[in-house]
Amino acid sequence: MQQAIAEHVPSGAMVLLGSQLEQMIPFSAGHELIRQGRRDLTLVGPISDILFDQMIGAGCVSRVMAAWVGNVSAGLGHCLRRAVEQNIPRAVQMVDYSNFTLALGLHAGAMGVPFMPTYSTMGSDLLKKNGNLREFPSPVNEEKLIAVRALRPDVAVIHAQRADAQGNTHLWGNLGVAVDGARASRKVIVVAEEIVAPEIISSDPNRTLIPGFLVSAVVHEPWGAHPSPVQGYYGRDHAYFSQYHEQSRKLEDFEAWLKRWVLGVADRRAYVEQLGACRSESLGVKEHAYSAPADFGF
Amino acid sequence: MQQAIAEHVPSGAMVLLGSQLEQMIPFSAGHELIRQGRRDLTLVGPISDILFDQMIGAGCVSRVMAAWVGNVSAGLGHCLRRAVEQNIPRAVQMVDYSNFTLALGLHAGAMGVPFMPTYSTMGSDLLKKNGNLREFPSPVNEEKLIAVRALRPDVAVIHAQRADAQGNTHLWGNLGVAVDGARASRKVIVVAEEIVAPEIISSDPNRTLIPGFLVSAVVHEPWGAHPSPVQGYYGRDHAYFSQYHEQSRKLEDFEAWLKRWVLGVADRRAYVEQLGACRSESLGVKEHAYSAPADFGF
Amino acid sequence: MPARPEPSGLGELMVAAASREIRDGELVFVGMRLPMLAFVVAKRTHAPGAIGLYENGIIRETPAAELLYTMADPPNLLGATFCGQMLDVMGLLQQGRVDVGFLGAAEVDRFGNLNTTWGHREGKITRLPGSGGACDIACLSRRTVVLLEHDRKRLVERVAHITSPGFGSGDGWRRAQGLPARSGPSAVITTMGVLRFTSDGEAFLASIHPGVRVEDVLSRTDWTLRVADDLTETSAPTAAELAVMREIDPDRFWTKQR
Amino acid sequence: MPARPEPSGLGELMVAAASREIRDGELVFVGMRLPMLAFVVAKRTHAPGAIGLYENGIIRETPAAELLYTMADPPNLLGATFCGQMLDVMGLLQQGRVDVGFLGAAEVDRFGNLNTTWGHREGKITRLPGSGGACDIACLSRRTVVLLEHDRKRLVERVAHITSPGFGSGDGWRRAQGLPARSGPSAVITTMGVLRFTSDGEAFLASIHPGVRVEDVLSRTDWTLRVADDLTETSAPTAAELAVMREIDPDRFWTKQR
Repeated sequence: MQQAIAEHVPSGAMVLLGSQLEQMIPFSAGHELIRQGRRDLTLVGPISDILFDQMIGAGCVSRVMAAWVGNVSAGLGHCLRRAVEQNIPRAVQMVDYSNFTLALGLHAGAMGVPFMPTYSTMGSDLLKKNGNLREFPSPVNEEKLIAVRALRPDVAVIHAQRADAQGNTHLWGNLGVAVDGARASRKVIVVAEEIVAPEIISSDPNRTLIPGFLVSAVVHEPWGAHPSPVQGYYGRDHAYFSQYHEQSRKLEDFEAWLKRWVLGVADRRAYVEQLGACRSESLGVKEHAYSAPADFGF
Repeated sequence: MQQAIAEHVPSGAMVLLGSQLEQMIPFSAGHELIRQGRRDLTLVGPISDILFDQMIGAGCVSRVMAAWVGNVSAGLGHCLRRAVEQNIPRAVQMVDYSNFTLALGLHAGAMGVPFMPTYSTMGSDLLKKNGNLREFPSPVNEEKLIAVRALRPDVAVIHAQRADAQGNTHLWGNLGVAVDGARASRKVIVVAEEIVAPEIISSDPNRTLIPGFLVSAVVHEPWGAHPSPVQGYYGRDHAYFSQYHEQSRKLEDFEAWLKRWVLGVADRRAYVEQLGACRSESLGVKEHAYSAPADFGF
Repeated sequence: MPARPEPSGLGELMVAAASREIRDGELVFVGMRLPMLAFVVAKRTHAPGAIGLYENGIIRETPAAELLYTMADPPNLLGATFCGQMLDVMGLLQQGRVDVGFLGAAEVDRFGNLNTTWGHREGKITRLPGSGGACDIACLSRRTVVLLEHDRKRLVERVAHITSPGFGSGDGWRRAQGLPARSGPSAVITTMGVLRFTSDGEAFLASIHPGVRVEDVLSRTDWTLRVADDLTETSAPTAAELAVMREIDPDRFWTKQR
Repeated sequence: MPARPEPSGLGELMVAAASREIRDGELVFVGMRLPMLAFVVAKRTHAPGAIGLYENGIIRETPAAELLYTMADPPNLLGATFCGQMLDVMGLLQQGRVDVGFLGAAEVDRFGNLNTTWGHREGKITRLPGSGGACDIACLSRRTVVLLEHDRKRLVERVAHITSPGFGSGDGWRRAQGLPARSGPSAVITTMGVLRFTSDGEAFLASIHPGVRVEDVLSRTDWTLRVADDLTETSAPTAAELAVMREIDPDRFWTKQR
């Protein structure tokens, strides 16, 4: 992970994180960005369940292009509020989207066109304030529509269940904006719970959502998404989200939290050790539920 | 099948067939439309590997909206030529698309917007002659783009490997325009090789490409796609396509072919019996190749 | 399932009221938080045929077996009918197929416009989480149901920022913006009652919760709230509704909050 | 692999020439018919790192193990890297990621424009199958390679109908239409030779097949075809290239046709 982040994500980069919403959030990548002291990042994502809040609190971020930033089960993001309301630790510019319009921006990028049309955001102040949303007359009828400008992040970090060494990636569960996000981005870092043989991937080509030729780096990082869930690998650590909510309310508490869980740990392995065996055991899969096979034979 | 076609596909309807290109072409549905004597159909599909040619030859069709109509492994479609060049058995209007622009028309329909933007067909005579392709200025930059008008077929007939009784459908292999085609259409008829328990479908929700609430009828029709292939069920009957090419060259030969393989058989079961056990055996799966499981447990 | 259910709390009353906004067989765009529980209650009581769409890309015909803290919790994926991309479900929404969508809000105004982006406290601007899918649902679903706490700071004459459009400034406004004909706010379920909307898009008090007085509702609303001539009392959760809530959420994670 | 391969036919020569238009590591949009075989030859000889995209939604890093009559034949799905929707691969094409695309044609003209829609025979209009993905590939891939029979009726001064745009009427035409800067015809492989294009978009004879005379090429071309000063002879298929073709297509289904 250190190497992938060092090579592919410079300060000032536009980075897509959290493409699968509350599932498979690449916390380990975000924490490595904090440890490597990145600055002036533009964070892109539909919703962010505390990772953006942590990176904002750590001072890595100068701009956020998102639909929702906070703590999904607990509420507000305290670091976001401090940054936007009091410029602590630094000012952050908010470019407010809705989930759909953010997804359409990435879809336009993935399809190689300058925009996508929609009816959403009409009459809202998102439309008034976000320069990447613009009203225009439909070229095929009398309606007016909203053009969502294409988004092309510099890097997308996608957490997935499994990938092969070339980066051909199997992803399942709710996909959010991961597929378009990977294609729209100039580089893709895949963080996988498991690295598998190419034969596993090609045994089910319909589950390959990111072809390897789009991928710049593949990182094998078990538990890399904790405290968010990875279907089939571990559940959501609800208590961790509530604890973060309390421990980020005051600035000094957040700084202590950051030292304890990010700056004070060398890498994900150390993080998982600190989490403790019984915590990770309690989050592990209790009952497997395997997909019915599909036959690709002839 | 008789009932589904009788209830949902009247003469004059706009019907999407062959959404997965050379895989899983719903021949049994097309042949039932011929037997029930439909007229003035508008056929929609990216490419058609002899099914459109057969329906045109049978006189069911007044308009074709497609990118390619013929016989993929053998060449031209003789019935298409007779219809367009000599109005035999009747005139057919051709609305020429490219594969991409047809797919974008269905995508616009599926997304609920009046058009989709593209750079394709610029400078081509498809753009000049197809009224559903129109140049317009990009609302977000100085470029010009092509607007592909949304397509909303009355009915999509989709052949699939398996579905449950509610029409929740598992589809794998190359998907072509099946997903957008089903969503863009007002009604969907699913023709499945197997009807399975809902638990099979929900064991792998990522393979559900058509949710049941979009489906008007589910038809259990083994071998319903012959002579086209169904991955995991049977292969492509190359000889059948070559034979059709020869037997449709002359009008009287085509009429004999039509009587033998369509009008002269009551339903798909009778068709398969006529095909013969050794033919179907030779097309059956010789070596199964099952997908690696995905764990949806927690 | 307790024989004599303990008296229901306000949260349970709101969840029950929300679940009744779902009709059997409808396509429901299920929002974050309380609505996730309301959908399960509806599915397991009066609306077994309802289908749930989640903005992260999930479609469910069966309710999740366990409490959901977020819509991407593993129990919401296991046994789902469909898992795919956000655009898959947003496309169905934009096609006009979704009957009802649920939203939370920090502020709602006289015409049902919602603000979840910029708040204010002691004259200072405060930052809220933002739209999420709320703006999309408010624009594109046929009916929209909002849940929030009843308080002068939250039920305001005019929201400072329209995150999710309601009826704007009243009659005809949505069409003038270009929004779909069949769309707009249907109900606002607060901690004191249920507001509905007149044909000209203004909110009025349609029912009050048991034990709440109309004058208290009016005094805790920032504008002169109209009251229905046929004002009713919000009916309390049934034993069946409570049984589902307490089975799924025994610790009252969602229903205790208010 | 035969020790002494029998002399190669014209079809084999064209497939070999087509395969050499693929460079190692490139993204290749593989068209119907002969190009499917050319891709396999390239993969198994000089371009093991090439990746094949198929308009029906398939992406392959490994060549199919058996002869393909169509790109959706079961052997092309088994062991594929990716199977998805047409828009998945067309989106990658429109992004400008595809290095080279292969096309067949009924007619090609002086500026590399293709017609596969409307033909003419004895003065009568004839209907051809149409574009398929050809127009998209011709518009959007960086280089385009065309294969067809060499004949005055097929290599015409000006195609009657532009199904797939080449360089239109010459220099600057593609940009004026709005087509991507880095795109356009790269080679036309016929039964007599290989045509390439000048910077102003006009075709010229770059190489002739063994045993073919230049005057015959010119007499069977409908316009005054320019000839390269450094005209070369198309190099015959290597033993390795022939071995792959004859292993995959022992009955010469594709290579016998011409």
